[in-house]
Amino acid sequence: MSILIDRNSKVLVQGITGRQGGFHAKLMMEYGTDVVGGVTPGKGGEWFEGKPVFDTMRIAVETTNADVSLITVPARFAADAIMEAADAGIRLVVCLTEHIPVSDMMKVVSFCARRGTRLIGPNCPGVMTPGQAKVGIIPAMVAIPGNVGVVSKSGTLTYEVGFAMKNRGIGISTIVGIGGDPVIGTTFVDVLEMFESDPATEKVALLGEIGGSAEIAAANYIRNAMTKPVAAFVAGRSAPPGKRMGHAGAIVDGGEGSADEKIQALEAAGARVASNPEEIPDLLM
Amino acid sequence: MSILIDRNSKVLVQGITGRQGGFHAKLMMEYGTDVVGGVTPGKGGEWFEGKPVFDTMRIAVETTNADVSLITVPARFAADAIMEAADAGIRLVVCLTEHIPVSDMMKVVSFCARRGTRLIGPNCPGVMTPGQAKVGIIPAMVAIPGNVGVVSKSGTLTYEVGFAMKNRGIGISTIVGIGGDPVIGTTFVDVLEMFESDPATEKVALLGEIGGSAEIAAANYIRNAMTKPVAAFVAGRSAPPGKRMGHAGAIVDGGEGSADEKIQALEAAGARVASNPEEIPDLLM
Amino acid sequence: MKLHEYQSKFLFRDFGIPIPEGRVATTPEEVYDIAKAIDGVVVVKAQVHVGGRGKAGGVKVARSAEAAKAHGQEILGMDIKGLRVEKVLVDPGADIEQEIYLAITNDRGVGKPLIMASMEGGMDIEELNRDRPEAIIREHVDPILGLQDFQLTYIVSAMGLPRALWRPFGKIIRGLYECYAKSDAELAEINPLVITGDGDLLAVDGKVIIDDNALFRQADLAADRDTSDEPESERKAREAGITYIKLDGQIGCMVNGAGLAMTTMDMTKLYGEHAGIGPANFLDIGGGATPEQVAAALRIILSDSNVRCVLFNIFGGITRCDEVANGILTAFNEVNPDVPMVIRLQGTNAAAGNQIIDEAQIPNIMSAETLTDAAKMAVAAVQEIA
Amino acid sequence: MKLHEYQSKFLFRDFGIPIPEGRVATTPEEVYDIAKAIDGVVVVKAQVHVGGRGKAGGVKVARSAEAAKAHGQEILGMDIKGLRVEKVLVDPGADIEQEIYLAITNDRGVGKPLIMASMEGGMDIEELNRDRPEAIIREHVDPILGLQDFQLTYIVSAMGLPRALWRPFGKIIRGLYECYAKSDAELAEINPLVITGDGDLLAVDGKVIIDDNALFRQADLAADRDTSDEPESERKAREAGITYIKLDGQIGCMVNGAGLAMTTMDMTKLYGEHAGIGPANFLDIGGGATPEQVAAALRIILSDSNVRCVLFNIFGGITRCDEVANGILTAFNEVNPDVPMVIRLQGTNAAAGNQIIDEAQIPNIMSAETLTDAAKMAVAAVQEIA
Repeated sequence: MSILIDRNSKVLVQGITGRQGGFHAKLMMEYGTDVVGGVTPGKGGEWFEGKPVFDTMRIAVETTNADVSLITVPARFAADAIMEAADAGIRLVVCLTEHIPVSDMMKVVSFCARRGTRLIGPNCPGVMTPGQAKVGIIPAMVAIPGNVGVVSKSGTLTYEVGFAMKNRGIGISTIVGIGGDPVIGTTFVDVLEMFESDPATEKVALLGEIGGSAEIAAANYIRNAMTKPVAAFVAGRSAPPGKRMGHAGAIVDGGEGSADEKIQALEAAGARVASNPEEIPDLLM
Repeated sequence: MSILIDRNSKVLVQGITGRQGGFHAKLMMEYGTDVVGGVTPGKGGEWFEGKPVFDTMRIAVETTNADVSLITVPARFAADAIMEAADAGIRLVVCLTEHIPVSDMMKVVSFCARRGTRLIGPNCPGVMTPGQAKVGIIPAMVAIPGNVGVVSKSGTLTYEVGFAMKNRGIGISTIVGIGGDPVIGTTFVDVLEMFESDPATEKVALLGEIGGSAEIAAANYIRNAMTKPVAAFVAGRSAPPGKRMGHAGAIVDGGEGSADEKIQALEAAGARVASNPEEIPDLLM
Repeated sequence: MKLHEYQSKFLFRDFGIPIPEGRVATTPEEVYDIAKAIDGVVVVKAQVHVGGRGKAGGVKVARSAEAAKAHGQEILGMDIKGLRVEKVLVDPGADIEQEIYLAITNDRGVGKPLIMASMEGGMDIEELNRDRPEAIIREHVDPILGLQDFQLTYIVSAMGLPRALWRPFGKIIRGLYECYAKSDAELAEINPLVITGDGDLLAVDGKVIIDDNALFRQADLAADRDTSDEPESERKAREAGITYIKLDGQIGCMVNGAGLAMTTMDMTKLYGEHAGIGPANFLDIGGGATPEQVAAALRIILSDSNVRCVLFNIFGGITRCDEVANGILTAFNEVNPDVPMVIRLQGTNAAAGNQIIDEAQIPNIMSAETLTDAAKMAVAAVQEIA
Repeated sequence: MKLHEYQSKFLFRDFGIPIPEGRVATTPEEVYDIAKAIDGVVVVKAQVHVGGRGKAGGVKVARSAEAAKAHGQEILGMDIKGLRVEKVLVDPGADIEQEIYLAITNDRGVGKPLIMASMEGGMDIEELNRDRPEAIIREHVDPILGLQDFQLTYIVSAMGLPRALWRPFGKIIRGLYECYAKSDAELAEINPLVITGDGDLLAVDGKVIIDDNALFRQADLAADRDTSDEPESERKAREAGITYIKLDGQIGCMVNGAGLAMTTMDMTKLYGEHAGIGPANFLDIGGGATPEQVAAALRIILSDSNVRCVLFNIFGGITRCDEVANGILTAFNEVNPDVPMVIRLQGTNAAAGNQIIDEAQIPNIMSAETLTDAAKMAVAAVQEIA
């Protein structure tokens, strides 16, 4: 078992004929993910690595019965692509695209919620259930199957931690990269809830960063409702206030969203917080 | 028992300080309806017949715990008033206002559905559960309590039929005037479903008219799911095509929505259709 | 409120939809001038609010300005289904490769805007819908969210439009949706939307109907209203705030409430049809029925020379029938009608109301208790006169 | 992207919000001319992207054009928190009866626009939020539906605004929401929104921040971007597509990925703070890490004269570390850095990558296995130099 995706997930790639879309679609297929096709408006009827390309998600879903979609289209088309997936009845949409305007995302998140579609991202590395399937760009080599759920706002930091765990023989149930944008489809709390009720997950690693208050909400959830142990790291203790640290959401604003306040909240909630991400495997032993 | 409203319904009147709103609020109170207050922006803090007037529905609902609202404001403010009621958590909104643009109503109906608010109307006479409560302008004298549910697109025609029933000793469980506009919150089928599962209703009278296909949908529901007998009348057999007969929705358009096609569908579904509304009491005996 | 073809197309142009560069003429000389300026094949099209103007001879092609003028002479002033042609649109002829249908309308059933598109344009859409409904692509729009780009892709892909036209056609759909939404239209239709020999798109004919209830916020459109095809009596009624529709029968109807008014019409037909007798009009007098309103309505009804009898059917609810009866008598004194009247009052204080009518003992006025009786009495009154 | 006060207010004006009729000056003479034209009390306000300009002497009131010119002389060219004042806004003085706060911002937590309004304007909103949060009325807007009229009524009623001002203030809220939505703003703030002695409303100070990710569709606003307060190095990095933020420390950081870049900074501080050592910058080199990008990033890092050591932390995922190592060496040959380098490669083919670095035997280049080791080595290298 796992959360969000497994070997039975049928995945469509929106933008599959694009450079990035095609590259990662191939890696996903190599990993064993059941990529059933792709969508590029105007290229319906073509083929990609033996899989059909469709003009629209509606026809793609009707034809393939896909339940998961990966968005790899450029920022100015991404909001429309996500809504198209939700409108077509997709259960889980993973959006890699970065630089989507926040006003677009506010509409999209509201739309997905109304349609009952789970959106991961945008600006995220995706989801991987090691040994079963991956949807996104997480490298295959960063994780082995196991019982730790990983949820993170960032990409390479997650790979670091996953890889460090792997080197210590610690496996992962599912990795969820929720993305570092200010408005995202799925929050820490959403994923913690899934891990809490996932029989395959026994412990959780949470990788946060400065900006917003999602880690504070996570701390409240951990304190009030979580029975599984949580190890955490919060990036950005050395970041100056008022500056956006790469991720659109990583900014300490008006004294809110600092790493220290998040670390304190997580510790007070009973999470074990590492000051160095290389300590995470120790905290999970 | 009854559907939609009963003596325990707590009712707010939006536009209570207006001429029409105040007039009917008083009649509703005389009938025994629990009118708990009203709303008129800018008149919060005033009183109407011993009931408080509020600036906003949010404060009015918080203060009075009202669950029903009656909209009596002019057409250009009505869409906003309905959404305000839905946003404030009102369960049942009854909208008397006529001449609301259809584009407003499409948004409003979609909004109410999302909020789980039941909207009756617009351009309708309202709802009455004889002997218990009335919300709207249906005259008290047109009905006595009983076991026939009445649902209708029109006002005075309903009064006629209710009054004719009363004169024959036939009582009514609830009268629902759904209104004759093209886009309305509650359709014949919605009300038939409520009557079908209402223990207080044993028979149903349906008063339709030309335009749209709501009576056809009702016929389908009657055929497929209704166990209680239905007597019906459809107004407009003598109406010419392409002309709007008073109600915004009462128009035979492109050969669709004629009285004859509706009558045939209802008869085929097992409803007893009167050619003269004065026969309705006979069909209910 | 219906817009003429030329009004519809000029409105489309405001929303970026390509239309032929035609102009409107009210005289044959203007037709000549416009055709001369176009300098090529032109189409002269009658601007009237009825269908089938082509079959009625209201649309003609001309290969010279002189021929266009002659067509103008013929069409201007022509009577098409009872309407006089006051204006013609003179458009350059289009090089038609294919005709597409595109329309946006309110779908009453689901309460959402509905886009309909078909590669089989040009013909009557109702006919197409009956014969080959699968040839029409249908797409609903979320009324709050509005039209999304992915819906455009779905439409062009599903209808089988050549890919080279996806972008320009998508822009036309978006333009038409903006037009529909911003103009509070009930219908915005392009039929045909033409693919020309050069592969361009052109809205060759158009039809827009505006929601009357939204005219308060559509001042520009309301100002362009053409009421020339509205019967004089309906215009007067509209201005007096009374809903009146002229019909062909002999029994004038004055009723409070639209549903009851239709029902009253139906009853006169139910009992009079065998003798060729039926309703002369629809009339909803509305709520109050004051003497002034009754008098105004009565004058409108009597302005129809076919009327042989007037049937009043008033349900007194909040209003009391005795008050209504007094109002009616006051109005009678003012208007002095010379046809028989049947008055039926029901509801609150009906007995008192009927008594007032009876006691007034005005010749030619009868009171009835039931609607059935009233309709039968009105039919009989018409028969007596005949 | 932050707008200056004057840009914000001129934008507000486009959306119907009343602002003082001031103008911008870049010389004391212009200040004089504007003040002369206003002919009354004026306020001369420094236009810089920092808070607290008033306390720093960047805002002055003048009762004559001559006094205004003198203030202009003083403020133009002034240094406020490291930023040089290039422009001043000269506004007529307002007759202030009461100060209101009004702002619209993205509420990240719920993913919706949030309107905040308070009768206690003028002061710092964060302070008010801390001390008297109940004095701020908060209203979320449905991002799809947009702002509704009933929400305006709720806001004015809840904040206790005098009823005579409900309509004009409601129009200002609507204008500000349109401004926020149409401009893709993250923040649109009026503070204070003044009630004048005459009972008029006036946006006396304003602040707008535009979402950088939306600048592609905000061409007009993007064209007005004032980059004068952006450090040269950050501007160059932005133009090269690299995210770089200059900090105060000594260890230059070159990392792939924003989260890992922050973490790398944190590690240098974790192990260096006791000796006053920390990160010199945030730098996310992005996905590929081609030799060209590495060289460009290296030049930007080394343009900071505080840098005593550069720490590379690259996680090779899809990209292989041996390729990255070769890229780094190529870049080194080009840039020829003269400070010590610590290179830590992890992930795919890390061993091979580290071997390439080691075998190159470039003086001053060390390879590290873990991030912890790398951070400690970089701190040690800075200490050695010092």
